[in-house]
Amino acid sequence: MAVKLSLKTELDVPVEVDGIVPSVVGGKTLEEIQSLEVYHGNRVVKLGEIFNVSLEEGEENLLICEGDFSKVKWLGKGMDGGKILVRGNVGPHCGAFMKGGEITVEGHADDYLGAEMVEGVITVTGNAGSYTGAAYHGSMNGMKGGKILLEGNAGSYLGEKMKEGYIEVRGNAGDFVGYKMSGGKIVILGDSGITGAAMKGGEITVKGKCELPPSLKEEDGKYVGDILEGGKGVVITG
Amino acid sequence: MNLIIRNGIVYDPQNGVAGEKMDIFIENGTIVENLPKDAKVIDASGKLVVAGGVDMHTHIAGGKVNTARVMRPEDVKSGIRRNPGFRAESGYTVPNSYGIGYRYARMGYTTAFEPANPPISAFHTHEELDAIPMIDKGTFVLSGNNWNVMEYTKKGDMEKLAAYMAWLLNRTKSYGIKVVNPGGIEAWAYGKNMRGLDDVVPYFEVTPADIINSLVKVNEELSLPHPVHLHCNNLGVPGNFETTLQSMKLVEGIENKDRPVLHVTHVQFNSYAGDSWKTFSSGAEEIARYVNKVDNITVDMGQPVFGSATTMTADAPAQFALHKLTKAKWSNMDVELETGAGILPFFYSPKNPVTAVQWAIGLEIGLLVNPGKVVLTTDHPNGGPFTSYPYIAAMLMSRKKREEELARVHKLVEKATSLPSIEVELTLEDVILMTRTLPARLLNLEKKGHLGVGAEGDVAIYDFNPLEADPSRDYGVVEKALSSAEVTVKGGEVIVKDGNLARQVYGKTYWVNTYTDDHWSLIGDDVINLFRYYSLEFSSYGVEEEWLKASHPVEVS
Amino acid sequence: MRVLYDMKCTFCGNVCDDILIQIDEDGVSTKNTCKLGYHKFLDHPRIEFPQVDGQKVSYDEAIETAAEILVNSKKPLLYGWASTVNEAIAYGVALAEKLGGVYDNTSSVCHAPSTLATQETGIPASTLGQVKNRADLLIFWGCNPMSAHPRHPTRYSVFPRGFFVEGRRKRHVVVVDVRKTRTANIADEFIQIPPNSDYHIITAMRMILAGKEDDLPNSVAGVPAEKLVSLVDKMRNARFGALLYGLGMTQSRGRNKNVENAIRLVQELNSHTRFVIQPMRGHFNVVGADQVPTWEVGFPYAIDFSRGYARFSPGEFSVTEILRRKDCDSALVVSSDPAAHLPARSVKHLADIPVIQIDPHPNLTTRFAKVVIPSSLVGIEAEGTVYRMDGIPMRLKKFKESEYLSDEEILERLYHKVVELMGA
Amino acid sequence: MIRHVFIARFITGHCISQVVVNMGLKANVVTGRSLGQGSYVDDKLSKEYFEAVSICEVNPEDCEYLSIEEGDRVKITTEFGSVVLSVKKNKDIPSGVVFVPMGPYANQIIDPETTGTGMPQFKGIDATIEKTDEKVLEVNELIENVISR
Repeated sequence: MAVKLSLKTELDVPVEVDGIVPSVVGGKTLEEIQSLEVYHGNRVVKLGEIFNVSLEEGEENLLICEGDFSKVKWLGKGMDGGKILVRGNVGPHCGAFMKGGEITVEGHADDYLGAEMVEGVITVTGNAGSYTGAAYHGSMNGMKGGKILLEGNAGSYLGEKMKEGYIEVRGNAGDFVGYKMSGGKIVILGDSGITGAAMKGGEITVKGKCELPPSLKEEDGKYVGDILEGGKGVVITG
Repeated sequence: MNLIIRNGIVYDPQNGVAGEKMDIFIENGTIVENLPKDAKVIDASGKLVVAGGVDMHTHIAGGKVNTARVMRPEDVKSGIRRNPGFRAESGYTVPNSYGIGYRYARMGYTTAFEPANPPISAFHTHEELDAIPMIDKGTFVLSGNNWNVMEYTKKGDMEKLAAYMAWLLNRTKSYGIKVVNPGGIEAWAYGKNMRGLDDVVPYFEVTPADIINSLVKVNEELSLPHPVHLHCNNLGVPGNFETTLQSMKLVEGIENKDRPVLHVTHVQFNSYAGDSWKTFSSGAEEIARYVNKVDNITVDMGQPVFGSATTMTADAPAQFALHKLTKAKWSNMDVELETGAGILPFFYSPKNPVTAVQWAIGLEIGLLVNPGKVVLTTDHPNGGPFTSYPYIAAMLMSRKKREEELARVHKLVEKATSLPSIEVELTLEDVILMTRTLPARLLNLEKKGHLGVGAEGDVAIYDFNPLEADPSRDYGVVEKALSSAEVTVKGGEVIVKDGNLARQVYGKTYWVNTYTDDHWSLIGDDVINLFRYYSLEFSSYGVEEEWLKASHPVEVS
Repeated sequence: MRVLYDMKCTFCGNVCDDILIQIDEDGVSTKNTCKLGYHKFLDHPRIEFPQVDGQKVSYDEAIETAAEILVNSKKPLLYGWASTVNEAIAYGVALAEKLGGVYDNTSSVCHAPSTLATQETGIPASTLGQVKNRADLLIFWGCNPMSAHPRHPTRYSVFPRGFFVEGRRKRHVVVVDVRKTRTANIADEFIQIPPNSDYHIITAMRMILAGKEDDLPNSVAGVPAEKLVSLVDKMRNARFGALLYGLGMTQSRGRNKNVENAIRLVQELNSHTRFVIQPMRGHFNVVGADQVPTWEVGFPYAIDFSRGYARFSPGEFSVTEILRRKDCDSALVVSSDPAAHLPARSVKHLADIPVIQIDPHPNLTTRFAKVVIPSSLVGIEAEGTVYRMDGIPMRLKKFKESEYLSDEEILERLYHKVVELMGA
Repeated sequence: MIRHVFIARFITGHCISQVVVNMGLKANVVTGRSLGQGSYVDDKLSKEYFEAVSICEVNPEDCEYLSIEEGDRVKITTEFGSVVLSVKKNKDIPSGVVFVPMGPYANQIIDPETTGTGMPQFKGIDATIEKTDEKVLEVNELIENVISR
């Protein structure tokens, strides 16, 4: 049985749903799921107070989020398997620290999509905000594995401090793509802003136009650097 | 509230009590001889009862601590605890002010001194000290690179220097004189450092030896309660144990019947032999031998513990050198006419040869120096957080525990230090001495660090029976018990109960008041003159007593 | 007539402490102030009495209404703080923690990118006196102290006689900016750069310092490389240099990365000579508004307490973002005017939620605030502690009696009211 | 050559050359403090504050190009909004750049999205500037407009 959530009413302040992941809701009764706790601003509320919860025919460990979830934060945080399908937009930190499974967003995602994720696949049909696959402030590493696929555009700081894994953006990306990245791959089919700054390793491919800092050095038609970091990162353009 | 702590197993080295079953009476915040009226009884049967811990060197307040918090969100994000009914706490090496107070209280400590107060921003130090609940506090004023100090030293005018220090202690509401890398921080303004005690400070033409000598002299002249608190030159440099020994020898022949005349702090960082990181080894035995031989010097360990640390010190040039070495993020603060600071994160790894040897050197100091002369510290958070004290205590008391640890550290420790062959195991009494009695005696806080009649009602009760548990063998039990006091009593109030916060109190701030108008008539003109070069007006400088939450001046005649 | 010496000015981050104030029957007059400080001490329109929905009420009634609004909110925003004293800020932080709300201060639209940069790489700074006594090279980058901190050049940087630097002639002053500012007019050298080019130009300078100038193109973002080579040479050869930077770096493209790059440049310069970097911070206590929450709860700004402890996330909890996202359901605004200083779309949400304002002066936020609580003027009618731009604590004195409560008193009462309503 | 692309982007895209867009000029807006803004910030409903912040400083050449004189009105439009301001000529502003004092007028054209940093981009904003007959709103009118949006 799949679990389906939809918002009872439009949200005023955001709801934080870390902990509501497929492996937790899977196999539980409707009542059990409804009584799981989430944060609504400074109040701890039951999941069932905010969302209509229903069980539907479908895959085991599938969580369906129906409607505009753009005020729902931390969806799929640290999830370790199963599937989340969002039929609408989703709020910040979706899939952050994810360890496995799949998230599909049929809409737009916000900041910190898949931040510091370790494994798993995130697919977004629309755009994502800033810090996609990036590190949180103070962390040594961003994304450490897995895949993020964006059909639309990415904001700034895409893959900041990325260590391993793969990010593909079909649209454009903002500034500081792969900032301080040390490994992994980023592919951008559209244009990007400042790209490869402070890069230590890994590879970025930009099919459209991109802007490089002067500290990337041209070698055999590629750009290598950041030479100020003694970096061995590669940016491939065109 | 009056209290009776019934049937505890009491250790009180100062009063010669070692493992006696006794009752402790507290009336109006003070330990008394006779059963008080209307007393609440705490049953401490079969449990260790000792005086509240005293930390005489811990970086818990002021600009550099806050800078460390700002630059280390990754640290602040750890150690979160909600504490319903109290304030939240956070951080591992740099907790918030509440976290500092709560953690000391939970560990059975009731007093802590911040050892680095830059005069010009002294009120920031006090604002943070005032924000720390639960414990009594104090701070030492940074003096070893102060222009007035160097100027008077150069002129050999000890009378004026004494007057100036009396004024400075008063203006900054400080408790003692701290000297950090004398002359070296002034040299840092030129990108230089002091490498030997006879190096000459640019412009001021004095040497580190001159500065130490003159400040020790005026410390005695003013009969200050605490010895000069010295962070030696060349901190963190291989071969620096010789500089440390030379610094100690400067006070040969200077005696004070009540206390030592020099306290060399976090001596682990200054006990290195070898001439480079390749030949890095321990100089702890030499240091220990000297300290044990003389009776006018004490030290504290500055013990590193494996894991994350935040290094913060007024020794700005040493911190820049560390930044160059580790490439870690680095903050610096040059403080006009007075001092400086450097802050960077650090990680002590058991697998790293250098940090493993540092760890071993700290323990050598703790084990080889006579327990009456060495205080247990981590130089929090330079060697690691103060919450590691129980771990360190366990290592000092148990060779078996040390052997377990030695099995996981880099093998250079075997070659470069004597730790593996040290058989000494300190007793519980030694550890109580190193964490209560001695630091309280070094601070000359007569009512602290013991449980005799007249002492403050600062008591810690730990849930283990020292007559049954042998720390050498049962180190796990002892470490666990010391980490979380069952009951902590502060000034007669139960602030921790069953290991949990019970009541939020605010302690006093000790400072030394020895300043008189006569002092001002000696130095007033000089001080005012120099204010042309400060960026603030003379009238903006310093801390008024009424600005402190609970001022506790200590008068010195 | 009363003459008061060494009074402190509460306009900008300079916190000049040599102000002379003369009080006679004609009122208050000042000496030693700049134009900004002069205006600060003039009489301005005041919020005359506490109001709820535009109706005059007592302080107690206003505070009670405010407390009820806050306690009934799921995510109250507590914003402002840069123009009040530490003692009031501490109550603000405690209040935010108690309420499970959000604390943010005006640095989030000022020098907060400097904080983000510091989190990444630290910051080698100094007090202003170190600059005054030693700096023979001053670089003002994206800042215009002649208009924003008018006495900075005379008291701390360009003109004063320092112990080791004899005055203006012994200092080389460079201004880097997109426009020729009033500060550029007093400089020895003005380097004009295009808007949004800071990141690349600083990168190029770091390359030059690292001996990699051969890898540079002839010009970087329109600035000839040789000009940058000459600037870096001056920096490397200075005896003691200071890079003083402003919102030109933090508010343009690159924001925190510009600052991080500049800090790295200065860190690297310290292998060659002594160099420090210092943000030119705006409000007289914006530093306190960062420092107080840092020791109280661990972070300087953009802090959410909904989980009962502090969480930091500027993309969610900074004033601009939380309002843009419509994530907060009430706001307490202290000594600030977000309606004037935030992007219009963020202001719109602020106008849509109940707002409590504590301020001496009516401003644009007053136009839609539900509860308006007048406060006394800090440094004139109220005392307290503030931190200068370099973190030096300064104690403000008062020299006038006021019928109004101070920010500290109002917030203390509000805190206790909230505790009373919520229970301990 | 990608490097040329990047340099060219700064030169053509951002400021140096003048690009005509719908009878206006493509320009780059920089907001910031001014002495006037700072002096009257505690008195926001005053005429002086209005006069200090409802202006923009434009290079004389650009004024000539737009056929505007000191005191004329221009409309500045960005992706995020538009605002009408009085013109002050200033030769110290480079051609292609327009300076607007920080405050409610400048904030009509600022993006509230902060790329996750919390800091709006107050400086270096792509905009078009054109001559207009529309009036400059009073501070009150401006804020009412925002509130009632």
